[in-house]
Amino acid sequence: MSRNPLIREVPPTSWYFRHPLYLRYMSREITSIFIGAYCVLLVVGLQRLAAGPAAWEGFVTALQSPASIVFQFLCLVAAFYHAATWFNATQKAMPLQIGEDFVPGNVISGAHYAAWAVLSVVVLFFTGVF
Amino acid sequence: MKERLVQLEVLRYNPDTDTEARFQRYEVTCAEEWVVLDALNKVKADIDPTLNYRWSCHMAVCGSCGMMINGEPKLSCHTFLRDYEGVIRVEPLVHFPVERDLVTAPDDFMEKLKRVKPYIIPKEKKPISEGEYKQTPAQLMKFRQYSMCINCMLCYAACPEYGLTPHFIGPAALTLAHRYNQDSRDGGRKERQEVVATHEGVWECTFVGACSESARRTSTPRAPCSR
Amino acid sequence: METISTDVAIIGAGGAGLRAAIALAETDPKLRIALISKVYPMRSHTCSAEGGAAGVIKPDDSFDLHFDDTAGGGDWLSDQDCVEYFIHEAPKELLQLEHWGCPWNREADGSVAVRPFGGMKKKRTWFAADKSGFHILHTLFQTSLQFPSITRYDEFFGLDLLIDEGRCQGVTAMEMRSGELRQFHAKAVIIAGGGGGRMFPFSTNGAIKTGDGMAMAYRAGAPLKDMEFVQYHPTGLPNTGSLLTEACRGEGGILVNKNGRRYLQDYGMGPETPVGKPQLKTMELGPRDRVSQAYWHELQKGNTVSTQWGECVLLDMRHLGEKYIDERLPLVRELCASYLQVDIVKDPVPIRPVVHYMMGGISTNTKAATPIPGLFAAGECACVSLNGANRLGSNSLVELLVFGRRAALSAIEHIQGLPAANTKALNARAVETQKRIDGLYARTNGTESMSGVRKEMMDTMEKNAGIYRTEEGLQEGVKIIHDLRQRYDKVILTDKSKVFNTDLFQMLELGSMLDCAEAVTVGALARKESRGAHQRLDYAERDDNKFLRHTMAYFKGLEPPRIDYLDVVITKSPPGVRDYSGDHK
Amino acid sequence: MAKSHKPVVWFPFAAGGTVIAFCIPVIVLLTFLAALGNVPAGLSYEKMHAFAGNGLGKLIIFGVVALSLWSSAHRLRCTCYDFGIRADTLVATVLYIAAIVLSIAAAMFLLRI
Repeated sequence: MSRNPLIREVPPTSWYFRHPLYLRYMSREITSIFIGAYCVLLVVGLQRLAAGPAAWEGFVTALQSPASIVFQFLCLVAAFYHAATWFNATQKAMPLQIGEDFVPGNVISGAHYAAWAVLSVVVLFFTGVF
Repeated sequence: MKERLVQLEVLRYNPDTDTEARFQRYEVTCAEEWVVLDALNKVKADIDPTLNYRWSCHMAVCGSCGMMINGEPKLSCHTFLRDYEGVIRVEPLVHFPVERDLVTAPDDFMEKLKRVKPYIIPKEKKPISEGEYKQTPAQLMKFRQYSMCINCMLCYAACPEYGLTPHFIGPAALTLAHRYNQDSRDGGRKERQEVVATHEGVWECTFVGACSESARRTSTPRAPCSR
Repeated sequence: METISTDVAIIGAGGAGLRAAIALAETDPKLRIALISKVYPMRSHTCSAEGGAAGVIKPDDSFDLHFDDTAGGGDWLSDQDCVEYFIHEAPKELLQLEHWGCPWNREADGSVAVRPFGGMKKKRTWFAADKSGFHILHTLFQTSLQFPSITRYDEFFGLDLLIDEGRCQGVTAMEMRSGELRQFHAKAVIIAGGGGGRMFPFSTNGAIKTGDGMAMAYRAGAPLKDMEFVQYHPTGLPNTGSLLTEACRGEGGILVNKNGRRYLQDYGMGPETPVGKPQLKTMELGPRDRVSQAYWHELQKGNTVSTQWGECVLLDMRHLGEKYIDERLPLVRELCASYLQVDIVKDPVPIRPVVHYMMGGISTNTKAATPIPGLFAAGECACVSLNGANRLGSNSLVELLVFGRRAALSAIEHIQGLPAANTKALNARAVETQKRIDGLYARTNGTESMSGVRKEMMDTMEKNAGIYRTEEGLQEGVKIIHDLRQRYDKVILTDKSKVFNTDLFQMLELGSMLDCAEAVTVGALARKESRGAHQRLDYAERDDNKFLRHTMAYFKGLEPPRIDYLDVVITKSPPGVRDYSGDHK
Repeated sequence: MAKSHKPVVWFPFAAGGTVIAFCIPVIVLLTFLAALGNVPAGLSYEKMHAFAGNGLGKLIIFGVVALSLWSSAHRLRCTCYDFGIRADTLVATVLYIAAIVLSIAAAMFLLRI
């Protein structure tokens, strides 16, 4: 029997170098590390808030350490990157059909971006940033 | 017609004689407007009859000639030389066992297509004599784009999840299940869901999006959605 | 050699083969069905059909009109009992496909939509955009997956029929991925192997269309019928030969020469109709043979456009508008854009006629039965004599459904109460096939290159058996093809490996094509008249006295085939004048 | 074929992904401003306490925190797998339990406010 197919293994720890698209995907996945860590920080913040005004003030002061500033900055980048990739993906995950025609993908993403901007501005307004 | 000397670097593997794959370089004069398949055909006719690959329609509809071209899954009959410079590297589709040269074994793919029950499971049976099921153009559009898949398997080669998790049912089969689920004549969604929603099914998709990139020409496989 | 026992073996898993398999499985779930194909079913060439499938469904249409269009379109070489059966079955089969999920285009009210097509008096072509064949094939393939009694043998290359006691009782095939032979013992065999357009250099046909099924039956003693009738499709891409569907014209595209004249009016298809308002059965909606022949005359007159791909005429669809084109002809737009870099919305496309379809094939009767008991055939490889001397566009997708199913029903009838097979005798036949293949591997005295012989065959077919033929040219063609068949025995097999040896498959395919090509040329030389797709410059008229008959070619080994004739069945439509002058008379 | 438990995981994941996309950037922006020393007025103890003291406020905070935790846990799991860590069951167990524990903690803190 001459059949003897060749199995070309996928390298499990370095496959994402094979294609720029995969690298983009992995960079999106990596944002979850920062978002996850930031969520933990949020829970800690809640604990401080529950513990009283002094604890909360201490928490806010602690945020201003250099390490925290770097961390916050990275989280900010990760959060924006995640939001952008998420909105761009939605048009493919949930195509919207009206009558015979499909709503163009960029209209769907555009609507998401617009809603996102409005929500963000509202939050910033109510928190007194402007 | 403008001509050009094209260099192809083709992955060769013959199970009768080789223990591993190797690359072979061919130089062949091609017309500028040709596709990579034309170049391969010229190699086979004039230089090396032992080079093996599949092809048929030469119009990107039969799905036979999927290959990795410079690392991207492509239909070689629809990959134009004019878009390439330098050496063009041609390999068999990744994520499939290689039978020989550029010929892969699609057994797993075929089995997965079958598993999603890709046929109408009628809501209500009606005899032919009663004519057609009415279906408005809007109802048709709901699934038509998912019925365009030519089963060329490029999306499986593009999907890293399929490469890492071979039991993943994959983009084309999911798309096919979706195609029938969305058909107004069909009532088989529940039966299909049993397959699609298993371990191997839709939940393995991590939304890399490479499948859609690979298949822009035909159907658009899609990552799962809640519907 | 491994033996696989089955009830019915089907060779070819395109439209006809799949339809037959489903019909067998539905009619008798206990039957074991072996579906053997040299490609995976989705790769079959049915997928390249674009325009659609004809069946009477709308209230303004009638069976009589479909009958008249088909019989007249075929220049009265169609067997009319066959046409009668076909037109009545056609709508049923198309509805059956609708029930199986085929995404036919729809009217606003949800009923199926129909479009106009060449040579048809009414709009009766069902369509799924311009990928009708693709959708039919995939619908059939996917539907077939629900039947456990269908066992597929994908990528098995059919080799020889097993004939014993005058009955066909199986087939040998090579498992392509191992290079090993299998013998299938079957009570009945259905051949659905498609046509052999690849014997011509410039063809819409996929690489797999090499007439293997035809040649297999022919070598086993079944006659090939009407092989000289080879259809040129008027509108092919001048470089790749890819098909631009007749629907381009059905939807309103026009053909013009280099002077901008709609030249079809000069060849009995006028007077001119308004641009963008196609009228059925005239001008651009004339039949394929006439429209292709008009190109040839324009070429002689020097009215064609010189392009880098040779002499062309122009197909102009600009007036249809972008939206309509994207809705009805998206594939055509894409093909022109990528392979020619022409946007049909903005520019006319250069096109020329290209070999498309073989009206001839394995001789079958209305029951899809060949003269060999137990052997049935359907689809392009068969000549049931529906298409006569010229097939009308959109009849063939229906033909493979109607006669695919018919072949299945006939096979079931045939296998009732059959005596047990003489396994020993069948084995002996299979061993002969093995020897033939071993001989190819062992050949050391090869002197001929395969691509060389193939090229000579193709060039000869184009030059000597093309749109217009002459006595002299055909004599030369017959001689060269005959010569090539002798030389074929000296072709070198370079690749001696077992696994997926496409060098070997191409060699076998070349053999099939040469056998079929000889039947085409010899048949054409003998038919001293002009009818439909067979046009002789030296016998320009149709001759119903001598040639209202089917050509029957019988295989004679390395000698040219023996030619015989069979009367055409005429029931209600005597031969008349083919009139494509519309309502203008 | 075993039914996958993934749908249970996946739907909160999808919802969480959307919540993260819409809400987290602006929240991070607020704490980033605070980190830079420009503490927004809304982050004062009084304002925060008032917001979290309100029933609707509690619900919003809990929704955002819990869904984001869950979604991050699921994505981290996939990320681990994609980086070649094949002990998927262990990774999943640890991450999902962490997300659940933190969500419960968040709920308890909120109830104390």
